[in-house]
Amino acid sequence: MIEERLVLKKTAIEKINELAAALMEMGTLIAPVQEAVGANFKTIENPQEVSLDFYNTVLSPKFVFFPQTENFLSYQIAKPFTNAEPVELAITPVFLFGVRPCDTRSFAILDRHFEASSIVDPYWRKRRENATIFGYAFALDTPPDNADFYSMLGIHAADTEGSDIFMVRNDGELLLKSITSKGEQLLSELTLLQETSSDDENYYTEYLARGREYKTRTLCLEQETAAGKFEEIFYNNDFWGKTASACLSCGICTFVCPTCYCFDICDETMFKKGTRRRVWDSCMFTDFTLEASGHNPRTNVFQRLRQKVCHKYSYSPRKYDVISCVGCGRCVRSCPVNIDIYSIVSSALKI
Amino acid sequence: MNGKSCCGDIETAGDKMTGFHEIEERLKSEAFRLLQAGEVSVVLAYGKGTDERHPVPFAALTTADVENIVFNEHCTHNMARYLLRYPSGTKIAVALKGVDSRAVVVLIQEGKINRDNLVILGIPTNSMRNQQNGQIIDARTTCGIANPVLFDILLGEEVHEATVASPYDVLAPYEAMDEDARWNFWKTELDRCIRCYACRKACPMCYCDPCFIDVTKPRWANKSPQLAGNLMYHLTRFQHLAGRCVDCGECSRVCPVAIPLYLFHKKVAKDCEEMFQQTAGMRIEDKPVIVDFRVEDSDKILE
Amino acid sequence: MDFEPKILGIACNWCTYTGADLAGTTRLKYPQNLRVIRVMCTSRINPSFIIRAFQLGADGVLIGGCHPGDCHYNTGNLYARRRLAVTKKILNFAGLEAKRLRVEWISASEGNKFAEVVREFTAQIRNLGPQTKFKISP
Amino acid sequence: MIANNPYMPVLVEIADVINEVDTNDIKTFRLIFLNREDEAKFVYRPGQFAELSIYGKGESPIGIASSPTQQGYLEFTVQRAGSLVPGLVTGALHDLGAGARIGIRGPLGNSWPVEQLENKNIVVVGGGFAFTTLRSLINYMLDEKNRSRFGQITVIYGARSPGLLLYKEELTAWEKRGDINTVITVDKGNESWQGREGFVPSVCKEVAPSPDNAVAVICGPPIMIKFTLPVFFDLGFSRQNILTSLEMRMKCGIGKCGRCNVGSKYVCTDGPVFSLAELDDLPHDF
Repeated sequence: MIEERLVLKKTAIEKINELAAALMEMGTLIAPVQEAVGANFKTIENPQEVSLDFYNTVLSPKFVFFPQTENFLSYQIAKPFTNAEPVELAITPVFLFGVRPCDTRSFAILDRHFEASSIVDPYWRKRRENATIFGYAFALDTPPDNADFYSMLGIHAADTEGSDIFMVRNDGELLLKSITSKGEQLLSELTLLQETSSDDENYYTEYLARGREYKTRTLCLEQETAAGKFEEIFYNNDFWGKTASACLSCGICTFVCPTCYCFDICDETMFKKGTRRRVWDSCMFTDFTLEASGHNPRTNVFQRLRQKVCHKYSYSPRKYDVISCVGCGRCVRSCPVNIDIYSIVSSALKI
Repeated sequence: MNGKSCCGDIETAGDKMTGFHEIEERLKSEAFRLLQAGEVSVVLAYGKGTDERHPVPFAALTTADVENIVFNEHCTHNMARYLLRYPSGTKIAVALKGVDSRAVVVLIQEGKINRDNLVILGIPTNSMRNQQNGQIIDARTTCGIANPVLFDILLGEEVHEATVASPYDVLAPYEAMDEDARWNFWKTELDRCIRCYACRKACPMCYCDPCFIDVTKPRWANKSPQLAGNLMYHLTRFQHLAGRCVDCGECSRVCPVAIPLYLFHKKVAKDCEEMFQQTAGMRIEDKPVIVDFRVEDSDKILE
Repeated sequence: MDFEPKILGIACNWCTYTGADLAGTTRLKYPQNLRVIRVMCTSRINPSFIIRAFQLGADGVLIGGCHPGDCHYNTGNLYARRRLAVTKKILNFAGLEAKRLRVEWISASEGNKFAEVVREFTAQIRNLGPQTKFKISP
Repeated sequence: MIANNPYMPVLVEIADVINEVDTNDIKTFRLIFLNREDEAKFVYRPGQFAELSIYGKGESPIGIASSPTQQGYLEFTVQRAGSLVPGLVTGALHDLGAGARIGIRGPLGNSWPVEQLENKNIVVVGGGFAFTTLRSLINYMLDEKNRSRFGQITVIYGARSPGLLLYKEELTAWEKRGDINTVITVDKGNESWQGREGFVPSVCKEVAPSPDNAVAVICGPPIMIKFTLPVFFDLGFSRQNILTSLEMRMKCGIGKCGRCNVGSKYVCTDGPVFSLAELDDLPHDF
């Protein structure tokens, strides 16, 4: 069985900087660093910056595969014709280090969207193919943040799905287990890692089992029920009006969300030179659906919030057979007015 | 501190302030009374959130909703933000802390709301806490005014001690910097902006539709979050808020990348006060300084 | 290489622009670093124009209007005075040298003053050196 | 180099610009591919759209007004947007003349379901500027190779005034043909207008097309749709047999950018053509 071939290695926590340095030799390392606002994923320039002492990052790691701006083509405005050239996507191997299980799940959800139907998004795919993901289990000895609800979405605190290598902390040590063959090969190349004993093996297996028992706030949610429920209450303006009465209609929730993917395509010109690029957009913005005719189907705040929630819990299950929310709690933590999507879902289910 | 607190001791002299619990009770009873008597059709206050630390701005429409109203040290949101959501003519009761009331004063000055349609439930307090970091919100990040400047019903005793002498003290190190150092500071700060526009959406004074930054003709700034566009957005926003910003600090509290916008707003407010001898949002008879002039304004202000 | 400042002039139609004309017709010499945009009144000047000018590479911005009290529209320049004062403070707090923005009241008959101001301002900007902070590199 | 990048436009040249209306804000652009390979790849069906792009301004999704039976060129009829929202692309396009080059990305979206329409009687109802992809469908059906595949064709087309009717020469040609019943109406005529006056819904009532083995294809401004649909329900058309084309703000056109999301559908890939029955299943959010 494949199971037998999987590799488990380890390193001391104080030596992750050496691991970071080794990865930087092999490609681009993107890992959590502590900033004034909290932890965030950054392209590492100094291996000392890497820190695994965080709960979760403020911004989600989706930007690694879906950057806030992605250049499509560049052009030079000229007479008689403006010429355009595609912008090449410079590709180096990327190591995405320290991703929490809910976020690794988000990549799989976005895969379904960006690689859906007959049209594959080439930028997403190229960036995905070039990345090796180091998943990182949540700490099980401390209680989860109040905002999190990944248990509701069937994600465990030590869920290995979506990782190439999965990391578990054991006191002063970090265990690294290969999940895919890509991860396995990388682990064998990283010679600075130590071999593990059967105790480590047992600890790892037990940690995964304990991770299944570890619960954030949760409720029983069937994908089908949720999708049906939100279809049913779509026209319940009373509910949506109340839900959105505090919403400011800013874009934070969608920008920090690991599964929000809406974007705009803009031509940005300066001194006759320009770039056509895609830029994150948000369904919470007023002009998101403003048509050239002046018609805007979503002029009210509640319509936009409804779109966001229904998109995640109803439209996505219907289209891609998956709820596009991972319960990472980022939108709840970042919301200026403390709107809680978990409460919206739970009160919707009670209607 | 005779009210209930969920975050340990308060280091300011807040003990003379009416307790949060008491204010909450009075807020509830006033809301109930106003709604029952039909004096207002909505009460804007705070409601229960995920936990005590995360209350939600809440609109009570019926007496049954009143049960949900809370007030504690984390109810930092500026409820003036929500006033313009209701059709003009709606009778609204709104819970306002000191600085929030200044925002309402500006909105009245600008003819956006009618004083006659408002019942202001004033809340004197100097012990609010930032939800993100738990710190006391005082004159270091806001104007620090504890007592509402405009109210119909006061829900507690007026508070008279200030923790920091002037709301502009915090500017000193930045004003002392030379231009290059200040540019480097703001460049680093504004470079982080991801243009989620939470600052303008949380701002009680930002009500333009469409906002200048969303306009496509002329396109003032690119949509992608690069320094040039961020600079255009923020500097123009500071200009648009000059003489109107009441220094409630909400823009900085909501920023997901922690840009200290309040510093800039404070600086502009301070300059406006010095140049035009008027503080924003103190008296409804005033006119915001930027839409006003005096023939005897000195040309010195241009130097 | 010698630094030749690029200066944007924004002149009000009724006073400063006519003053500039007068400076031209009376053959007064002033530096060629100024490029003038005519607006109907100084109160037409959106502060974003000034930020934009610096972003597009202006080393200095010179704004000229009627003397207070002489505005063709009675009060336009009085509003503009307050507004531009704030703009100047904002630019300066952001880290731009305050001297790079100058507002002058120059009437239609003050061709001499116009030439003098342009000379003085150009020299001042030349001393300050190129404006690189706001400028967007192409 | 990304091969077959769906975000990359190909170049076309404007061969001709036809001013369609007397208000000068609707023009038809005839486009010719600069590259033969691009042309060979651009295989489309009536009802599809494409993203026209002008570098420096952006992209705009526009319905294809020509029919695939018309070889060698593409036609797009474009209204200059700008009364409420400044139309950057359409404005720039209107300023271009023959010889200019623009980019095109497509064909995109589904199409009028021509296989489904075979052997059926077709009632085409159009109002104002929304006639473009209907014209594509009509010309497709009228092509001599295709005409026998369809039953009776009835076209009811209305505009606010005679000067606002699109494709005037073609309309005249259709009126002369025996294999298509063309009914043209204007809300208000002028001195030289000899034809019919009246709103589209009431004209539909007069013409009273039979619902037997028939499909109605309706496109027009929302107000026209609102009053025309009841007429067709009264005539006995079922919701499955009424087709329309949705308008929604779009950017990518390939189901990625999320902008045109309505319910579980993306208007750009699952639409823009929907039957009323399909629209009933979607939340009314468009």
